[in-house]
Amino acid sequence: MPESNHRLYVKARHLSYQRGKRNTNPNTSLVQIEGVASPNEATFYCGKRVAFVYRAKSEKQGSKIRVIWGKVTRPHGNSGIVRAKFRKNLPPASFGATLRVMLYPSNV
Amino acid sequence: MSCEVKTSQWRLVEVGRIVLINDGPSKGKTAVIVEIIDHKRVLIDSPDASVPRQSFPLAHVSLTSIVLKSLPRGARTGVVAKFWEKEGIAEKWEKSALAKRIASSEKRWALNDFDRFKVMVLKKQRRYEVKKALAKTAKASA
Amino acid sequence: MGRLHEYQVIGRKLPSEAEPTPKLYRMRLFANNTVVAKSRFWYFLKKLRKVKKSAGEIVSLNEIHEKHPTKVKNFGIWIRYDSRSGTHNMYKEYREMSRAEAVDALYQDMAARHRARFRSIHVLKVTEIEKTADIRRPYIKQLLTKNLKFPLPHRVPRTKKVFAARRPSTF
Amino acid sequence: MPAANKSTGKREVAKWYPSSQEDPEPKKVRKSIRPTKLRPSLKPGAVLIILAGRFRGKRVVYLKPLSGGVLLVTGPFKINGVPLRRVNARYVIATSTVVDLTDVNVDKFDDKYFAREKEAKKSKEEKLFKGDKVTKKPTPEVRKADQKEVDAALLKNIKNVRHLPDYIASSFSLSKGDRPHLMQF
Repeated sequence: MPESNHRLYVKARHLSYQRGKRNTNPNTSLVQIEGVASPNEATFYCGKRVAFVYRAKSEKQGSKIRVIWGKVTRPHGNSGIVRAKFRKNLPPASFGATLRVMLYPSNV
Repeated sequence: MSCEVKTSQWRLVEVGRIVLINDGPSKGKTAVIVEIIDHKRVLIDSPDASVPRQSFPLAHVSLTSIVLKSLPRGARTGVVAKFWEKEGIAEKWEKSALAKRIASSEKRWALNDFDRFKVMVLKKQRRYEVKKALAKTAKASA
Repeated sequence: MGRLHEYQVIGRKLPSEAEPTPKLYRMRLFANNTVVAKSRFWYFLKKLRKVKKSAGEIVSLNEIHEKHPTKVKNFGIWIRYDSRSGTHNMYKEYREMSRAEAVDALYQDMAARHRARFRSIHVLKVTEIEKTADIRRPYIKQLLTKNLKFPLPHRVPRTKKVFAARRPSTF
Repeated sequence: MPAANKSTGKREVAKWYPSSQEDPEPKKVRKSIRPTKLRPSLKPGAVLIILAGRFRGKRVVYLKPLSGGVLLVTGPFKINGVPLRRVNARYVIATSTVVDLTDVNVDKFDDKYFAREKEAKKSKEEKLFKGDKVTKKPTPEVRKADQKEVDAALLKNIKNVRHLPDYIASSFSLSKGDRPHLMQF
């Protein structure tokens, strides 16, 4: 098995904040998880932890890599999108960025 | 210049065509076209109650290669059952490439973690054998 | 199932001293539910006779179910339609499994072709056409040819993937 | 509120009249601590996939439940380097593969066994200047012996099943096209 092949999370995309036609609600983010196409499938990921991993300019605790943690709260709509809440709201600059949906807390 | 004009090999919507249902409560089951309602809908039926006799949109259906020839138009469930039995549609369907492919992919999805590992090991072995044979022939031809 | 049902509504004027047994009126209507059916009954009765809801009563109301709901039939429907510029009578044909479904298809068809609303259409008569020779409209005639068969060209396979290595072949 | 004030020297007035009845008994806590109920897929002997931490991705054997949703697992150490260890049930995927646990004695392992030895408290100064010097403690001989004992019995059972040792030695990971929500484990 190659060294790089140890992904234990599912890739996801930060689409947007929860929003109406004119107002956005940055407390909740909309996340599209890879390979999930229905709300029924999305329920598997409810409660799972999500991480937004990014690189910053300055070092903190000896690392330039930082993480914003959050969790999947519930499905959103009918196409398998989920809502997620983060400890600190994701920045708007992360729209389109890849998130990591962890497999824990596990139910299987 | 001459050229040969060939008829297309498209599967046709016709009375007696066996279809695979792709959506709805009877998803994954087979039924037969009993009557054509219009260009987008057909009346389908099956010998048992697995697919109830109903009007069904062609958009949610795949046409299979099997046709129940000589099935009369608008045949009722009993007649359909008789023809189905006589032509051995159930066996024909099971033997068809599409049914086999569906069955194998379903089996693959149902594998557990250990089974997936075993498949990986077997695939590795196959790859090794193929490569060995290939190297042999390459050496012989060189 | 279609959204419309066929109802039989019977109603009359309220009995009075002068008229102890008023005449009964029966109607076959297509409506979403019984409430709409009763409303449509009074709407039509008001137009045809001197009977109002305030001075009348519904005697009975029951749904008429299709006799053979798994048989494909051809229906001829006569309607009266208020367009933007005037009133027209129309005759249309539909190929459906039941009278209610045919009328449902009619409303959809009228909405599509003429942007007609439910309120601007009166269904006058719905009959099943039993003989093929009696069919008038070519769009239904073409479906009755012997050994009808046709292909389904240009079917785009639906995949869950965002990107595909190869262009889908629709042939 | 005209509360009696100490500084003004006035008599302290009780805020409430004493009740005529006896003092009521304090409210009883009616909640009882129930033992954690593990999901049914967690059967002793099951092969688990560890999802987080140092041993993430490793396939290990589940030996027995400890208190509070914690599971006792082992690699076995000989096969994949995971020692006898506690993991939280939520950080684990239970597979349907079950290893035979006959002759494996795990009676002596409980939470106390894994309790950390308390270090002598260092003075503040010591912490400041010598705090970041981490000395790696050698594994106690007792643990090593216990590991060997459990592994020996378990290994025999694992080796009876074809491909099982290799399976446990390999680690789990997701690759392209894998859909954990559709996969069977």
